[in-house]
Amino acid sequence: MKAEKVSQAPEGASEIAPDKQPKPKRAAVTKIDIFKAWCKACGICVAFCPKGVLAIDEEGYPFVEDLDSCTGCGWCEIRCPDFAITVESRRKRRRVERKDEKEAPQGIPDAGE
Amino acid sequence: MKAEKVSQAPEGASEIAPDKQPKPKRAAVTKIDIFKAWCKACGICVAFCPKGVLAIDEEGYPFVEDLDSCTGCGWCEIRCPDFAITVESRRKRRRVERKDEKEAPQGIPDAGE
Amino acid sequence: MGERYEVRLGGSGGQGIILSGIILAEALGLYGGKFVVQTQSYGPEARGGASRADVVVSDEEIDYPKAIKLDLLLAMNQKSCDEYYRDLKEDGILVVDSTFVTQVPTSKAIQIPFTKIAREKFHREIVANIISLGAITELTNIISHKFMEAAVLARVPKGTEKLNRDALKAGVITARKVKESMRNEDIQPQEFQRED
Amino acid sequence: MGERYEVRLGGSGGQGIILSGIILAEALGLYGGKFVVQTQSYGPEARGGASRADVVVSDEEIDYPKAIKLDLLLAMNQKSCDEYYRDLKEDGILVVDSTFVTQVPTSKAIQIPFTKIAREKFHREIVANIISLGAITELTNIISHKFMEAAVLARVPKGTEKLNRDALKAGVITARKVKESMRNEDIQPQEFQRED
Amino acid sequence: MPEITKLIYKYLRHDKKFPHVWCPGCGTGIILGALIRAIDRTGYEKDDIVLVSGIGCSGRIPVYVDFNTLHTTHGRALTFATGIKLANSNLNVIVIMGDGDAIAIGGNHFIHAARRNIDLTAIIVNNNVYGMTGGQYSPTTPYGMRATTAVYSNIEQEFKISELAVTAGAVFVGRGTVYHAKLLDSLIERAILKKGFGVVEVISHCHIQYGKQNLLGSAVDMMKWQRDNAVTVQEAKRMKSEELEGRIIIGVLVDKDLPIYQDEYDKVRERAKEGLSSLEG
Amino acid sequence: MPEITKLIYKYLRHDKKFPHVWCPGCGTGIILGALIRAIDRTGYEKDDIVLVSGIGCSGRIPVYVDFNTLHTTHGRALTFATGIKLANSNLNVIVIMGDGDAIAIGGNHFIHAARRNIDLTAIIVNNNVYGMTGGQYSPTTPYGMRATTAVYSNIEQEFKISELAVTAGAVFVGRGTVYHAKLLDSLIERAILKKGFGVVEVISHCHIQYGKQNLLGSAVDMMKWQRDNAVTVQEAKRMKSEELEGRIIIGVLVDKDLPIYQDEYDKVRERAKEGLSSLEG
Amino acid sequence: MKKRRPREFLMQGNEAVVEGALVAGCRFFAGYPITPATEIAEIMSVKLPQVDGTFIQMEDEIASMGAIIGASLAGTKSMTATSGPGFSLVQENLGFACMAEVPCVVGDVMRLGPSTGIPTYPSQGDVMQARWGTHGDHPAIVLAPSTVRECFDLSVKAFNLSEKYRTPVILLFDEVVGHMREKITLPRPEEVEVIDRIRPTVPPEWYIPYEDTTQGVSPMAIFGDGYRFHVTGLAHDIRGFPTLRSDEIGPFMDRIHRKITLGFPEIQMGEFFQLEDADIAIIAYGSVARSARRAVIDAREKGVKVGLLRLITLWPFMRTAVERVIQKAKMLIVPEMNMGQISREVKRVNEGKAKVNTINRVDGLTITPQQILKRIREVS
Amino acid sequence: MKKRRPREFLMQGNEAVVEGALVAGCRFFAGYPITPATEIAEIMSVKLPQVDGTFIQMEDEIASMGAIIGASLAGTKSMTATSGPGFSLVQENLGFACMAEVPCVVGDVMRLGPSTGIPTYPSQGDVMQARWGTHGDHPAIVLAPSTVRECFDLSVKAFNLSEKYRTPVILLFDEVVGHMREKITLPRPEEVEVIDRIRPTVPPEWYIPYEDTTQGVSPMAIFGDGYRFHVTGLAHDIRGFPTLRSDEIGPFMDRIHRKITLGFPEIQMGEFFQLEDADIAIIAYGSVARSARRAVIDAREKGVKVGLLRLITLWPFMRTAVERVIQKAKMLIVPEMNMGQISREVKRVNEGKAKVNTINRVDGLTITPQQILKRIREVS
Ligand SMILES: Cc1ncc(C[n+]2csc(CCOP(=O)(O)OP(=O)(O)O)c2C)c(N)n1
Ligand SMILES: Cc1ncc(C[n+]2csc(CCOP(=O)(O)OP(=O)(O)O)c2C)c(N)n1
Ligand code: SF4
Ligand code: SF4
Ligand code: SF4
Ligand code: SF4
Ligand code: SF4
Ligand code: SF4
Ligand SMILES: [Mg+2]
Ligand SMILES: [Mg+2]
Repeated sequence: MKAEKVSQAPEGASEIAPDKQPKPKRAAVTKIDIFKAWCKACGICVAFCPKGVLAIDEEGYPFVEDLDSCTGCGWCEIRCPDFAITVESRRKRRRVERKDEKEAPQGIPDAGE
Repeated sequence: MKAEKVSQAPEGASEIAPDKQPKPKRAAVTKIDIFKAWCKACGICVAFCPKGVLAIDEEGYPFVEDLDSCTGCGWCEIRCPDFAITVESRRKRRRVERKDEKEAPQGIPDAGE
Repeated sequence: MGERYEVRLGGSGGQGIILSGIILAEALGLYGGKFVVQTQSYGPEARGGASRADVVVSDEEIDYPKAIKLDLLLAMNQKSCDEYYRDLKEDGILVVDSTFVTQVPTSKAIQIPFTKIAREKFHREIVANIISLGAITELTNIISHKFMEAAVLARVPKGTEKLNRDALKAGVITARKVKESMRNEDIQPQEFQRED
Repeated sequence: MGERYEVRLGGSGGQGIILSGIILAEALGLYGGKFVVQTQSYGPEARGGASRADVVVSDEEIDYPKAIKLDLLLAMNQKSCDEYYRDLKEDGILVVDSTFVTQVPTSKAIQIPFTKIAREKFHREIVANIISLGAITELTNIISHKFMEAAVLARVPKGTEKLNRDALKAGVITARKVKESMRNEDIQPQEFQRED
Repeated sequence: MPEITKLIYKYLRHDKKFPHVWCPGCGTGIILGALIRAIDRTGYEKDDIVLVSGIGCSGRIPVYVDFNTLHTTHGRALTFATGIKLANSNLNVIVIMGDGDAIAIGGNHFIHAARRNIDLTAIIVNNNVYGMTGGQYSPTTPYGMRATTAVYSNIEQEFKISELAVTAGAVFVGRGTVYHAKLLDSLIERAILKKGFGVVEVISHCHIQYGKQNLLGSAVDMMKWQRDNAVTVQEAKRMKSEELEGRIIIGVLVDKDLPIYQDEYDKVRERAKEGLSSLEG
Repeated sequence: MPEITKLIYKYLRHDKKFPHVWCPGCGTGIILGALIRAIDRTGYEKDDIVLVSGIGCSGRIPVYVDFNTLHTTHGRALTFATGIKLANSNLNVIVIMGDGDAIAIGGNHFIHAARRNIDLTAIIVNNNVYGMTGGQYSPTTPYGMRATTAVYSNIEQEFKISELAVTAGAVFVGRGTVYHAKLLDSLIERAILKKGFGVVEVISHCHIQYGKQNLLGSAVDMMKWQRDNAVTVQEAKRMKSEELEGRIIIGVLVDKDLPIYQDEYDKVRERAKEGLSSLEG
Repeated sequence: MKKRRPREFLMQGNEAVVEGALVAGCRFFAGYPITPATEIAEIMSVKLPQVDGTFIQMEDEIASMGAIIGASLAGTKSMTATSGPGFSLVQENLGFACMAEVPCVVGDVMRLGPSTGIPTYPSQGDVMQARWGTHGDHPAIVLAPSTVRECFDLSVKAFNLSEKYRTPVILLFDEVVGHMREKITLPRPEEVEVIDRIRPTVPPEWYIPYEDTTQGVSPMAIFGDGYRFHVTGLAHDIRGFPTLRSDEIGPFMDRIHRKITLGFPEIQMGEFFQLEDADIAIIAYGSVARSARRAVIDAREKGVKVGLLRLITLWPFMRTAVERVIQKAKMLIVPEMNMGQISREVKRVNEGKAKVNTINRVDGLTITPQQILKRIREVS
Repeated sequence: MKKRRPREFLMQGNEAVVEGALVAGCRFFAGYPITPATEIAEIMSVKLPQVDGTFIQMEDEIASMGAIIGASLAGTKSMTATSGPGFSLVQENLGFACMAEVPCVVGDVMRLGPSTGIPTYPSQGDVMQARWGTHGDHPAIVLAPSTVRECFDLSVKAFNLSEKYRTPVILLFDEVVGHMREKITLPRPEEVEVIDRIRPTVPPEWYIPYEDTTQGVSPMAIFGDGYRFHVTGLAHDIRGFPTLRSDEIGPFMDRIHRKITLGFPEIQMGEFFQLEDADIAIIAYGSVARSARRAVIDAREKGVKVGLLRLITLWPFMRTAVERVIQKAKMLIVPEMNMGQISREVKRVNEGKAKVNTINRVDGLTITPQQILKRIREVS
């Protein structure tokens, strides 16, 4: 493969390293909804939340255990195969940040834990 | 393509250069047969004989014009698409040479003119 | 059982429904000496497990292979209970896994929490189906306990024989208790001769 | 020509047989106003040229499209002469390219060295087929010279009109000479009405 | 309303078809998410998007999205897509295929679509197995793994889908994983925006059919494997080939410019109208 | 008796089938010659050789040689050959295909046979055109050339057959031309002797269908072109990529060792007999 | 000098098919060369770009069939053409077109089979395949021209029926018809009736792509029109989405057959030649019908009352036409360049009423008028 | 405790097909997964290497069909198995096997079509395709088991007929039969008759691979045997070389059909159930025949004289069996999970003698005994 010649780096590739964001100071900056009718209790959201916000109930479904820790990073949301969990950030600033991402979307983003 | 890594030279590749063999000193060292029933008068044997041994008759068929110049190289024979021309070398030595080729066949042989 | 006896096992993929069907069919056919046909139904393509297995058993050669009117329905989840109950004969037996089936369509339903038992007693949800087979053995007269045990042991992975034997037994015992508590004279299938 | 008139052109690939067939058919059909069908036969697959073109012409709609009994056979090589001669009507006309056809099956054969003429007179072997069309025009009554010329000119590449017109003419003239020398009263097709 | 909820409302046939057909934890759903996010970013109208799929678990994606959707025959999605694109080049045609679909039965269409540089986006859900039919090995099942038709372990060498795409001539080739879901968004977005044949190979997991047979654990476990074994194109460049053994190289492998088929065909039309036919010359 | 006469007597169905069907000067006949010389050198028995072909001008080769010969369907020769080889691995199976046969309709079988490393020899007669059907463009027709289905000139990029074979996993890949007929002998010989999937791409000429449309002259002219444009692998290494534009690189592109499918399958049989089925585990 | 008339041409059958297709509005052709159908692709490759259409040579026939379905879904009338080996390969996707109700036209120029057979020799060996070649139950419309002019007409008709009934239509003719050149007069494009699929006019929210209608044919939106709907080869409900419900599948299957049945009067075309008083009726199609016509004329000259039912539509099989014929004729002759394919259908609908003779030829030669005449003599 | 009997198994139809194939000597399987036939490939992949056979999963069904033809030419009995979509794809190479006379077995486990249809639902929609799916005229042998034991038996039979007649044989059964498990007793391998192709014994110079013989079947050399011959899909002469001569092609075509015709007594298998006195005869096959049998029993209990002709061989169609049935029965019922395929054949050979009723179902559900009973009541 002549990969070297034609390939191009995904920018921000170094972000693959663990999340270095500081724990938010204020509580409950986000609102998390779990839509149980669609959730299939796969556990992905729980396993990959970088902040341990979510936990599994006895039937295997996720629930929000520690909302305060939630950074609104949205990883649970975009890794959910069933569109069953949504995260709404209540801080305007974060929204903007995510907007920014939209402008320069090529990076491999924060890979969680 | 990782051609560099895996490829291998066909030995004797340099032989692609024109024939440097001296014109044979003795006459008629070879016998050339043209089997007209199969020949389709394509002219390939004539065009690529390095010694100009062959010529084209008025119907387009080849004939031996200058047998003496023939080195018995066999190019006419192996480039004939119709198995219509055969060359027999009368010199034992040449036969042996061609035998040798058989032992080490990887070379790109003498490419004629 | 000159006539057909029709059993349906329903549940969701991963509950081992098909395996149950096969074991039941083998118990009846290979050990019980009956004619037996087992069929199953699939989802869109053969992805994941099936949701339903039918076993038709008879003393005579079986022509139509699918269940038409069920003598016994085992529903391992609510969906299959809802969906297949209408296929049950009037005097047919309904057995449900009460771990998941919370709304039963008839008071005559025999409710046993197979999965809960499996979880709590054996710490392996996977044996719920074997427990249910034990219950079926006890609740019907179609198959002897011995044959069922032989059929189970012939199909389960090596090394799990004890676990499965115990699970089967747990099913038998629980069913017996439920039966007694229900004074269930009405769930005996009429035309069936017990095999021995 | 209420009835069919059947022509076959035979030769080897590269001799422009199909083109001749098409031109002849167009001369007869588009200019001569006849009904006309042209068919051809191929070798193993459509590789190289075909060896044979049939043209059937009639005043009525043509049903069976292939030639059955030839009124005219033009053989541009020995093989087609040998092969198709048996399909010629007893009073049919045989025209051969004597450059290649050295053994004719009948003394009535009209022998013209089309290819040689092409080579020597026009230095272009490729026009042998046009020369042969000229000969056909002259030797039969099926088509007028004008129509043939129009048909030829409509099909040949731009810039080669003069060459082809001359070639056609050469064919006509040569054929006329041969005809005369043979006193060929017997090669006139009977039922054909000359178009005008 | 969270962004994703808006997207659900906008793009999913959410009121009829959900929950979807895939197994709990299946990567296909995550890819569907990445796809709608990517499309949203491109700003294309829903009416102008055609989503074409073959047959397989991944082939069910079109059912769920509110575009012009087409679920074709097994292996042939790219041929249908070629017809669509050439018939109406205003449509943005995205093709979703499984590894079996794209590279087993459909391998030939794949390399030819790439060679011709038809302006399509091909997303290949590589879960290393035939999921839909129950876990048979596919051309991307690694040597030594098990499948229902390889119970004694697979003896075939695997195709590297992206590398094949590169050789065949694709102008954009990216590889991602479902774990790296945001990268996926951007790879898909770039492939869609790319003029020419763009390929995104997505390493996904089928824990149900493939994972189970190979004792690879749950969906979560298999996603962890993706996380732990992925290296970026840049990192890969600094690594030795031994180190790369068994790793997944993610990122953009190729991004180059070549004339697309449609533009070339426009020239054909011009020449045709000029009467520059060799037939006449 | 000249050597070639002996070979004619030994290998050709000379008393019935000649002169053969190909056009005067067609490269296919030269390849047939190279093939019998190569086979003769390998020393294999005629009874142990199976010559399989697809459909095309090149596909007619088997008729002329006194081996076990099989003329299959268009594009499928390698699949038949795979069955033959796996059913009886003592047979030496050689497959002849045209460029259309091998790389258009048969492209998928080609890359998969290479990937699996089935112990076959594939000889591809690349004349850049569909000869048999009368001169339509093929996947190896260069951009800009004419064909009966590309009278306004071809707009598709060409496949490089040998490079595709390399990516697909072939263990031996060589390219020759009919002009360099002796090189051809040795490439074919080495491919036959090679354990695994060996490919020889032969640049041939179809002056009748392809040459004529592109004003490339006679068979002789086209062979001169081969002579003048071929560079060896070694020379190519020393040349810049611009210089290589439009040249034919001849010689051995790949020669590596990998376990063949049949040997791997022997292991499967062993494991099967040991009862190492995962079904039971 | 007499001038050639403006719309008079000497034209090959294959060429006339292209002319018909173009007049009918075909603007996309995907194909793969194969004798004896290649000319269709070649001429398309020349002409389509002149009219802003698209020609593409695909990697095989499977791909060609896929591409034309795609093009049709995107709103462009499309066709492919092939011969036996390729016709076998298109079958899977042909079934898709039936199932998803996508209009398109497939030409099959029949050569001698089975398998590679003889590429340059004619046959009528694919008649049953044209009806039954793909798996599962499906309707089929198959038209069989026997003259060059009819190649043009039926090519137009194929597109029209295809559009009207939302179904693939097959143009089935033998090598003789495909390669033969005849003088024909083409109509002016304005004179040709061209039918386009009915497109929905309701707002997108209301659109039901597989709705049942009186005629059984639903309006068809095209991709990009603003109606975003789902198309699948799976059994589907009226909205186009996969279903497992027998109460949805049954009516669907019924509808796709019913729409064709309702169209019989228009779809089924035949020519009744001298049948009014015929004791012997020949039933023939394609090039063989031409020989049959000649045989009828010759036999009538000798006083034998023979007629010809020429089938122009092969499928749906023209039961009523045959029934009409056997009201008078008690002796049928079915000559075919195959081992007996349409003759099976004739026997089926004949129900023992007339005696059915067959003439079958599978040696690469055409059936001649003489051969049919001989049989007429034998049975009369 | 009662022990299970040694050769008694609870087995799926698909599994029994594999067991039969292995006993018949099948040692090569090439396939591609497809519901509901996948189990055949899966079980083959487990069992073949245990007996030194070879399993290979090819890149598609076309390749699978090619590979099994190749393996057979190399002397190994071989098979593939698929369902509708794949069955459409094997057609071209299936025709090659007919033309080149290569023994091999193809299983088609029928699911609901057309197109992708419903992969897990049964149908009998490929009956006509099995006969006519490939282009050109060709003979076909198609066997249709309706029990698991019959899956075993007919799998053996398929190989035997294939070897004996040098022709591909198709095992055609519906999803119900393929997936259903029944208790069956398998015969010991020694008890099973296995037929191998006749190999030439003459010296290689004398060998004529496509020679005509009394039975129309030529001895078949295998590659590597020392008989170096040519095999092609082109029309060929008796030596196997391509020919354009009609006097060679005609006799060849004739022979490959004749060899099957001569084999009718052995190839055509059916079961006559309670037909002696039947006024009403049901003609059925596959899983539907099981419903029909039940309906016959139930109807007889109610005094209606019904019988069942169960077709085991679908093709060549059992004309004589039907003729025998209609000597007594003047009312026929042909229930099929399709729109009417075998019923067309019944009508053809019936020649108007009996009244032919059809029951057709294409909604994914099986035809039940009740449905047939209802029809019996209606017509009796
Ligand atoms: C012609 C044909 N052959 C086989 C099948 C059966 N089939 C359906 S999906 C599939 C493979 C699915 O594998 P993949 O493409 O990797 O998709 P996945 O399910 O893994 O997403 C197969 C073989 C079919 N539908 N059509
Ligand atoms: C399924 C199928 N499609 C098409 C054909 C027609 N066909 C015969 S040979 C050929 C192509 C030949 O080209 P190539 O393989 O390059 O061989 P060449 O004649 O150039 O040697 C084609 C398309 C066929 N025989 N079968
Ligand atoms: S938004 Fe991020 S931090 Fe919050 S729950 Fe989801 S994954 Fe955890
Ligand atoms: S990832 Fe989604 S489906 Fe899985 S447990 Fe979380 S919310 Fe439920
Ligand atoms: S042997 Fe060599 S020198 Fe002699 S005629 Fe042939 S090519 Fe010329
Ligand atoms: S190369 Fe062969 S065929 Fe051509 S002219 Fe010479 S002898 Fe004749
Ligand atoms: S079978 Fe595998 S790929 Fe298919 S839905 Fe389930 S987990 Fe996903
Ligand atoms: S058509 Fe071309 S490839 Fe075929 S024989 Fe003639 S020159 Fe050779
Ligand atoms: Mg997959
Ligand atoms: Mg070629």
